[in-house]
Amino acid sequence: MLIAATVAMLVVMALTIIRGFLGPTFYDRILAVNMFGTKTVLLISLLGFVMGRPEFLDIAIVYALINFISVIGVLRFSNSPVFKHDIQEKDSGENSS
Amino acid sequence: MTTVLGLYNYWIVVVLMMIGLYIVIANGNLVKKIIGLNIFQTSVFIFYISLGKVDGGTAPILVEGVELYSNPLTHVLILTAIVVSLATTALGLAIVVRIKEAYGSIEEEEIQIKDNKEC
Amino acid sequence: MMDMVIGIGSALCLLLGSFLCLSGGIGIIRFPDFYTRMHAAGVSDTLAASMILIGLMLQNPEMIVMMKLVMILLMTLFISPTASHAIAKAAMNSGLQPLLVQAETKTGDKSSHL
Amino acid sequence: MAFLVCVAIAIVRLKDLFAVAMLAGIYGLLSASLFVSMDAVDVAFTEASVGAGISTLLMLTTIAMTGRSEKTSGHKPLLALTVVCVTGALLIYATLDMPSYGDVNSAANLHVVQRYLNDSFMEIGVENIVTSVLASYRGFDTFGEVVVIFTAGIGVLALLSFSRREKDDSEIDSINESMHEEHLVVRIVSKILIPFILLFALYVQFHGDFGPGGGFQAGVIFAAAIILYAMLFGMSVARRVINQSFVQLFAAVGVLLYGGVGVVSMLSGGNFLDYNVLAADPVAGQHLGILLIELGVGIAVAMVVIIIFFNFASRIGFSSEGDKL
Repeated sequence: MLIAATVAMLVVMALTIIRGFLGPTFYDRILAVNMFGTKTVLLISLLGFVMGRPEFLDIAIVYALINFISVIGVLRFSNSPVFKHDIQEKDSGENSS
Repeated sequence: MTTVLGLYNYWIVVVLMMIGLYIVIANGNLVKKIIGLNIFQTSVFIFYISLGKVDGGTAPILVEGVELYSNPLTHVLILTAIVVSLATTALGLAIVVRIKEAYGSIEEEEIQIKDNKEC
Repeated sequence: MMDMVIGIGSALCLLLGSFLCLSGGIGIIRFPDFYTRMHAAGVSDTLAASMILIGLMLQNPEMIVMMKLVMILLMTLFISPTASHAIAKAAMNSGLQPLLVQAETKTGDKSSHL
Repeated sequence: MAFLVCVAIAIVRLKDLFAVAMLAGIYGLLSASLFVSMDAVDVAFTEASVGAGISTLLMLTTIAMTGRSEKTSGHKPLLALTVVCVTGALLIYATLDMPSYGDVNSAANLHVVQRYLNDSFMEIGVENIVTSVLASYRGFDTFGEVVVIFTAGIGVLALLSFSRREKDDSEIDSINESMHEEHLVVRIVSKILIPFILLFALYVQFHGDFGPGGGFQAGVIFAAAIILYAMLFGMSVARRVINQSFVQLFAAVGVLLYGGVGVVSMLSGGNFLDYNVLAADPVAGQHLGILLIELGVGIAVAMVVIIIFFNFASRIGFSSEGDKL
């Protein structure tokens, strides 16, 4: 059962990475990174149980925290003028297409 | 078949290393060069860790009833290397920022053109 | 008897969690615009994560492991909605319109032209 | 594994630097989970906090300052491609001689490692062999690494810290304030989370003897908590809470604590960084020594990362000001 869940996690991670590649806007990419982080947390807790070393859970906690921090950081810096400008350009490009 | 499976990790490492090297050589953008350098570093990390992996072993934290552990020495080397890589990345990025302020660009070619003009 | 019930329960939780995760993953690929993808990711993240973590909790008798799992669960429950909220808000502020609104404004423009 | 290659190739292909930085984040997470699956718990710990967290943030700050899009370069990549391919072919040829993955009898696993695995618990009494090797057997190396990190911190300080104008700060503040009105939910959640993160950093610091963790990781996590605070509440508020000169002082204190332990052990009759003489019982001495130098490492790393981040982030306001002019 654990193995099945691990495989499912890997598949979902692959799907998320695909979204990260394609992601037309960069919010899609941020979303992909965020979801990827959550899935990694789950994957690592599962791996810890599969290998029979539950000490690995510490790493999962770190992941959860770091993931949050990096998402917030991304959003914080995406507010800077350089990005704002680019988003607008991109948006208009998308609308016209 | 066994050789393929046994060497798979090293091949991935080599491919990653090639990609990193390619980015460093072929891209003009300095930030991207630093990212390439990071990829290169990571490939070396993975190489060391896969050297230290032992079949059937577990993480090198002693528990009762387990005999076989992975190699702790490579882990130590890489652990410090990762933190140092953070420091070098930060330093590199700081230099990039200063270059941007001095030249107004972080593209290699534009910087060269400006340098030539000044000479 | 008790063991068997717990085993079945954890297996069920894990399966349900994996299923939700997979559906979320498919959703994030297949949905047409950013906000719907956001929905897929957010919903599957929270529920699937808690399902899998509960499944793991049921499997484990030790106290400290249990504590850590509870901590991870609390953190995901705190963090993932907050992050989703922040992303959605940032996207909205930057002027990214949902697909439906885009379509409406387009048709509106057309009708006014006609 | 194949994931990693895909992400790396995508990084090559994408021109948008912002997307590249995001993918670099994913790449960090991915390599960390790879490390977990290869039993390198401590390494995964470090890579998770460093590769996925801090370095992505630094890249983003840099990109925010230097502009987002990348221009296509004129020169041909063909030469580079050939060089890279030749190198790769040579390396792959070299791997044919390598011991296969997971081999117990490979050269790397035979020499000094057996001694570490068998005797370290007797000599040092620490369950986590990585910690004991890091802090005790290879204490010199680690001291060197800490000094390198400290030097990098000084370098960043030297490159970025000058000409910080106070009046810019107030302007940035007003921008920040207007922005933070919108981030109410995130702010409150972070307020709840930050104490937990700090507590967890301390746990990692002192639990390093028994599980994955130690000074390096704890330092980075601690710094991450403070970075989170600085991002959400504005740079100048954070600078008021965490005094810069205090941070710089403590970065030095961390390194000196490490060196000081070495000197003390030398003065009390042993070699440099020989902890056996620190207490009556050698094992207790080792414990004390490891605890102290891990603390030194933790303090130094945390403070250096904070210095680096603060200097980058306070530069953002400065350079965007410059762009306007």
